[in-house]
Amino acid sequence: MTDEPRTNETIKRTENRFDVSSIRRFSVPIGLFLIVVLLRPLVSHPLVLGYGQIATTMLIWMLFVASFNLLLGYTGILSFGHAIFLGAGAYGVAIGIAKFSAPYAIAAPVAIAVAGVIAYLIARLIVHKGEIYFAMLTLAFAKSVHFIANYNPEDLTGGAQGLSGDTLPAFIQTYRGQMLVNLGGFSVNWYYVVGLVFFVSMLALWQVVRSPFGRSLVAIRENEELARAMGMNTRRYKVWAFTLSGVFAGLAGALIEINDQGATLSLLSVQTSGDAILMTVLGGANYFFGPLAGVFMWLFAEDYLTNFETLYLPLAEFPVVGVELSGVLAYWRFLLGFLFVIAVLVSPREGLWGLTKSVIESAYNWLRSFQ
Amino acid sequence: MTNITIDTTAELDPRDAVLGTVNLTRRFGGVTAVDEVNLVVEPGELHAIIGPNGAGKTTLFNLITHVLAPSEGSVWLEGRDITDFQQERRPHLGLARSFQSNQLFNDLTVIENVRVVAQTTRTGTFRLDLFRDGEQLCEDSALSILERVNIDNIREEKARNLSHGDQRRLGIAMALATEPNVLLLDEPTSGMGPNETQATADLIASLQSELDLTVLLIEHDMSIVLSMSDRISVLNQGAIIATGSPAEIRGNEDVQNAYLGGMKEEL
Amino acid sequence: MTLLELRNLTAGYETGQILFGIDLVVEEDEVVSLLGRNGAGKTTTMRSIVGADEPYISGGAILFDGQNLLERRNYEISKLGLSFVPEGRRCFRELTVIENLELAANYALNPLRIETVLEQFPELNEMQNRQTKNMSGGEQQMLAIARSLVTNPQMMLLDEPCEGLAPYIVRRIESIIENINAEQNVTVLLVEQNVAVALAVADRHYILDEGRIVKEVTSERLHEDDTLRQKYLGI
Amino acid sequence: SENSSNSGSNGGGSDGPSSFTVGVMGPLSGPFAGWGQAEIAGAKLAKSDLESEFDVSIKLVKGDTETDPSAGLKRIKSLVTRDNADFVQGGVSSAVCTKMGTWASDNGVSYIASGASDTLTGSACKKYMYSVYSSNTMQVQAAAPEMAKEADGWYVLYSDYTWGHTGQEVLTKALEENGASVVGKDAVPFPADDFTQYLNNVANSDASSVALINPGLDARLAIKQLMNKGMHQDLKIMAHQFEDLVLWGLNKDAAAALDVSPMGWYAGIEGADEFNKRITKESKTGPFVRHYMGYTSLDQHVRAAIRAGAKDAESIRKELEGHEISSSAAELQPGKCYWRACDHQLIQPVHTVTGRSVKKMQDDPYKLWFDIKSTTPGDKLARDCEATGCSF
Amino acid sequence: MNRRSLNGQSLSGIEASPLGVVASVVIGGLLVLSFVDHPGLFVDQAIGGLVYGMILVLIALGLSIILGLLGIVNFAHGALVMLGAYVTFEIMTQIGLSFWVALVIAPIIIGLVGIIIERGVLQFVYDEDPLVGLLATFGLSLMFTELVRAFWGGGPKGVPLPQALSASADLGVTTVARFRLFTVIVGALTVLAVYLFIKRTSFGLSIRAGVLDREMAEFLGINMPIRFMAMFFLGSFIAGLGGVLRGAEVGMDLGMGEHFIILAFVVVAVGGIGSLFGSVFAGLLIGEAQYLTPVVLRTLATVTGIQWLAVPGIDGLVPYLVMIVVLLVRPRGLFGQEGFLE
Ligand SMILES: Nc1ncnc2c1ncn2[C@@H]1O[C@H](COP(=O)(O)OP(=O)(O)OP(=O)(O)O)[C@@H](O)[C@H]1O
Ligand SMILES: Nc1ncnc2c1ncn2[C@@H]1O[C@H](COP(=O)(O)OP(=O)(O)OP(=O)(O)O)[C@@H](O)[C@H]1O
Ligand SMILES: [Mg+2]
Ligand SMILES: [Mg+2]
Repeated sequence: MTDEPRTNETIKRTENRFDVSSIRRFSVPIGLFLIVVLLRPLVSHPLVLGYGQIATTMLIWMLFVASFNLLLGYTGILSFGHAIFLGAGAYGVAIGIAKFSAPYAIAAPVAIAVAGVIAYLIARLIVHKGEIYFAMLTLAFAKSVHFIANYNPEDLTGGAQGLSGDTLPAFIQTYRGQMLVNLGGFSVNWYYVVGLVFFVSMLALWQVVRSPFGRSLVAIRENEELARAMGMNTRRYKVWAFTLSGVFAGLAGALIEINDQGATLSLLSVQTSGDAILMTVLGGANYFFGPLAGVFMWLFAEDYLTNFETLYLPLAEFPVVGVELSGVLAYWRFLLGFLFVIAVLVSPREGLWGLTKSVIESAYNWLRSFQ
Repeated sequence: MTNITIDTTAELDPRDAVLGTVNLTRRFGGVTAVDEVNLVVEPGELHAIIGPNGAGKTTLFNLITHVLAPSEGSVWLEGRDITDFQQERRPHLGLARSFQSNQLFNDLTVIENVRVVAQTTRTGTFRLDLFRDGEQLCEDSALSILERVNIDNIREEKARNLSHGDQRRLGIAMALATEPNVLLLDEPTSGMGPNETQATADLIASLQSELDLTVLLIEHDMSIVLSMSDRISVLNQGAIIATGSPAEIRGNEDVQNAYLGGMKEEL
Repeated sequence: MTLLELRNLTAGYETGQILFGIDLVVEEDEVVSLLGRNGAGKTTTMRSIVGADEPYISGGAILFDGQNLLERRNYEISKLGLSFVPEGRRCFRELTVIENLELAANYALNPLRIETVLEQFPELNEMQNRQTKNMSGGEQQMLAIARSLVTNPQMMLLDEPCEGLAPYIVRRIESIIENINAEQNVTVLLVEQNVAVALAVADRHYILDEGRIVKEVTSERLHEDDTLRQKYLGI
Repeated sequence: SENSSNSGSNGGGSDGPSSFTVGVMGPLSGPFAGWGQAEIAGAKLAKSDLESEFDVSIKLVKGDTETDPSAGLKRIKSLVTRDNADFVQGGVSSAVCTKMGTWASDNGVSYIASGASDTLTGSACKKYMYSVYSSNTMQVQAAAPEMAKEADGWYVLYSDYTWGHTGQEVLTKALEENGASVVGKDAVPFPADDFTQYLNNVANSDASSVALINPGLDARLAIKQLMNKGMHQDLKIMAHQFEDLVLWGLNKDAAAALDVSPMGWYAGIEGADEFNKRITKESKTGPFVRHYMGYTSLDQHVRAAIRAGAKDAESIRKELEGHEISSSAAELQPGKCYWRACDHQLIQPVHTVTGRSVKKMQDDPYKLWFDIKSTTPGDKLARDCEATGCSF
Repeated sequence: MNRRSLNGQSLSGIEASPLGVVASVVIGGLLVLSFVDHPGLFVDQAIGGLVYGMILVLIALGLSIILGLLGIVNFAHGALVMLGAYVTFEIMTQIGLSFWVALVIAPIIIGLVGIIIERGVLQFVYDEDPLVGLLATFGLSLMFTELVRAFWGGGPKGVPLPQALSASADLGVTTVARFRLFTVIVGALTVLAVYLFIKRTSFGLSIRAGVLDREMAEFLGINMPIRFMAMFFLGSFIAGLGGVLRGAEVGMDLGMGEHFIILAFVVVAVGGIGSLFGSVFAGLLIGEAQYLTPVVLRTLATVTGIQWLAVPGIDGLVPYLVMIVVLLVRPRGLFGQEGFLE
């Protein structure tokens, strides 16, 4: 080992990173703030999606999927049962309001706590199982919970119908899709309430990720055996990661209950968990913002494609090849599937967020090369 | 500094040693990889373990650190029976190891690798430590360890992109980050060039003198073993066939036959 | 006759360029070693030759027996008589010793009999049906070498073959290399940190530093020239 | 904001509103796409009829509910807020309909559902939600006498799902009232992938007949497997909510094996011929009940708004409640059809059909594979208002 | 997750724990009790469960090969099954060839489709996390479903059974649909063929090696790309075969692939990933459990008088309950190996 640096290049690269990282310290809060402020105007623009309601749904899903990514991206464990916690949050609130006439301020914390407890118990039981088998076990639990909700014990869950009537808290007012939250006299748009909750809880998630606890999770993801050998009680770390992630998912569920005006059985379905996984991978599990990008892209594409024909497309006026565009609408899922395949081919490891980042970075470098 | 015995019975009772094993045995089906090993490691010594390939050296380490559970026997650390302690408890008791094949957190940078390990031993086997900044905590001690091992210039590289030799050094750095009293090193210099090998040897020596570290070392590089060790144990087919000072081991017939294939000039 | 030739080879990874114009020649029947400190680019050079997934080759040419290797897929290269023992053993963990060897023999042009090779490694002979993941590091290393020998190649590329081997086995490997070179005319390109081994078996040495060949010397020169050894190899 | 421009009541003038934007919803992709497409085809037909009868322009905007309540909710929100749909119709399962109906009612949007669950007009009924199709109870009540004629002991297989549960309960009661009995029943997961074990149960019971309270594709699976086992020869078969589209994917002999099936609407109804021909031109499939639903919903919604001179949910409700259909849609059903005020059910006749022999099945110009056995007026079938459990 | 090979199957790991003994005695007792209570039904269900289990095995087999050998979570497997069924429809009703022709040709066509998928998409994700493959194949399955709808329409379809296989077969104790028996035979033969192919040929060895370390296998001169392609052909071929058989039995619709896909994953997991034998065993086990659990519960309910024991619709949950029990007791499935895909 010699004292001189191996190459000057590595040193330079390192210094550069240090510079950037000091700016980056606040990039996450700033980014989250920008998302809340810009998302709704963006999707409301006629050239984008043309209506704002979907922005609320997007934020809630972003929170849900980000909570999931605490498991997949940061701890490296795959759960096919994350819907359980979303469902626990939503059903908890809906049952509280509809069956026990509880105020939201009580129903929601209880529901979130229930989600956390379920998560903790499941994790205690199975978290040490091998990755795939763990995933399959979570699937089995999800199926069981779904079965119970469908079974409608004591008429609590409403069976396949879910809970739909009388499930809105009293402070919500809604007319033709405009949802307002009435708080002691003045009312706020529901979007901004969700935005606030989203902002605060995403910050909390971010802090979890960058705390010593979060760093340990990453180490466990990278090499669990080594982490154990280096002194981490990996099992307990995983249990708590699972619990925390369940709590945040429960919170998302408590929001969805209002947004969807009740709880539906489909929230508990395997498809919900599956969507969370796929959104994460699509967006890039390696990044904090990856899941958010995945949710945005997914919901955006879904909505954009289902409304294909209502867009003004000059082609439709000259049906040269006789392709009727309204026919395309019917096949929007084909295009959605195609989008996934393309995303995988273009950026398999980094997801859409990674892709965006590298595109921006190279554009930046390209611009700088002119100076 | 030590009483030398050629046979396997040490003067000191293993139960009282810094690190000791009593009749430690591990079988894999029909193979007995470690066979009734009674090892005594004394405070502050550098104890080398040599032996042919497949002698059971790595398995012995795995038993001491509970990566594998022993079939029989017990492991003692500073007077405590730690046989049944889970492996994650050991670093907190001051027992750390490096691995023969590179085991790293591959997608983390060099400094992150070290930092996360340092954090762990400072906060306990588990701590729901949510409110501090995990990217700052232990940054300084991680840096100083990297400097010691002389890989601080590549601290921002991903572990997976290091060359083989650098990966080995990172492995040592991580073991050091646990602030061990007893350090187990499994062929630390294999894959290192002569320069780096010497530097690693120097590092171990200086750590030992500065931190009062006890080191148990597996090594095939005889020049290092002979020049550095206080004592050497020779393992063959799972059993310790000799323990003694470098000079004694050098003169031992059995060792010659078992390990060096009768090639005297090696020693 | 020149068997392997690297002309102005440049290569690197996504993170940056590593090799800056490597020129290297191995004549038929020669044993040549590639020396250099950790991270100098030895492995990168070897992997470039056999067409590994990484590094990416950005320029230059690699000729083997008159053929341009850059135009070949990696699985075609062994058919040309080139056998590679990579760094880090790379035995198939779940397969047994025999399966590992059979596999290599199955896809070689004119393989040796597995028994003949195992004769040189009695250690392995005893554990024919053990899965590789249950073998010690040194045992795996022996298997990696045996797996290459069984293919009976025209040329061997060995990346740190003696890593983790006990001294007496290192001796054995040395004599094996010398034997196959002398008796079967196998050409060898060797990367070895154990300079003693390199000095013992190789005729010529290339010294690599920071991705460049900085010196090409014969064994005698290297023996004599202390400053050279000191400067690049640290001994 | 972006959505309040022409929503709600912009009518009220003496001429009333002259343009309508109507959300037509249903599964437009995936396995059930055929259902949704048929509703759209029906609505399109109604649109052209209305536009030629009145001086109005109607814009249909489509929403894909898939088979998922959440998806339905997403789409109805976008149809109302982005596309400014004045009112909405369609849907597929009762879960989807309930979800959308709840949202619509809470948000002051009128919605005509096309589901058959009793809950839609019962416990889950909503102020601005209407059910255009005869409910489970109505259908079962119509079928029970015919079933009792066919056999005494019935084995009931029902979907483990709200719709199946209620259907099964009503059927059991109705059969008993008609002097037959249920000798066994099994809940079948929904959707089902295999019926053999339930068929084994049937075979090992005293039943001489089997009732399938399973929606479309599941019932088809059941019949197929039943026939493969050769059980159809000894058993009477009743299938509920068996949409023709499903049957057309079966072999004709499977359709022929069907002894009793209640149908809220069937192309073989007298007077539907003109409609059938037009549908056959408009749609890729032959006419079936989903076309009827799409047509009737749009017809009724728009006419109510024209009558009211306004498009808001409250005005429409006043017009619809108690209204008896007299438009061209009335020709699609023999007998009285009206919107009952107490539960928003469209009271209408229910038919029971039986499979024709394979030779007699008609394929051209559209498919008719059944004979109507009976037609029962809706008033005789619907639950009493008090029994529905509905209150607005 | 890393990918390993397909071998080493033994039950040696199962030890007789006291709890296990008690559990087996209880289960055995319940089975006997149910048998005594309704012998006819019990036999019907026992044989029915076996048959159903074998069908599960057939559907899971292709999935198991592609997951176990290539490490790809092939979500499009269900779509391939569906495609196989629709191709059968095309061959039989549109072209007018017989079922037997379809039985041979349709799987080959689906196998070729598999090759297209592999070359076009999956070859680029071998070295990635299996979830990336999941996303890609999920996208593909959406595309296939819509393609099928574009070609054949959204309504369900059906084909007539061949004369020889329609109606039921009398097995003495019970009757089973003849076509189902035929499916079982084809399934068993396929499993056997695949087993021999993978375990007994050098081709199989090379695949196993390639999955463990693709690059190293290539250094040894093994053309891995073509082998992966061949395996994908095989997996898709079997999916197509499942499609033909299922489609002919109950007809085809756009949802038919989805029905089975998750269940197939359950079978693979219960059996232990990478173990062919495990998949077979698990398929049969789940089939039996699904068919017998309701019988047992009903017996129990009548015997004890506790009516709620006979939970309606429980059989839909049974595979998952079986999985929970098996995986809690044996963390790697019945015959899975240590380290495999963990
Ligand atoms: N899981 C296992 N199953 C069967 N045999 C094993 C297992 N693990 C190790 N062995 C055998 O036990 C013996 C000791 O192995 P060990 O790894 O301890 O050797 P070692 O002394 O470290 O050798 P080396 O110097 O080559 O690293 C070897 O023969 C090895 O093959
Ligand atoms: N996959 C990779 N991605 C990025 N950089 C890499 C990668 N592999 C190696 N490097 C870098 O390339 C340089 C040369 O590495 P290489 O492995 O060729 O060295 P080496 O001479 O074989 O060293 P050693 O003796 O330690 O094995 C090192 O600086 C290393 O960090
Ligand atoms: Mg070792
Ligand atoms: Mg190297």
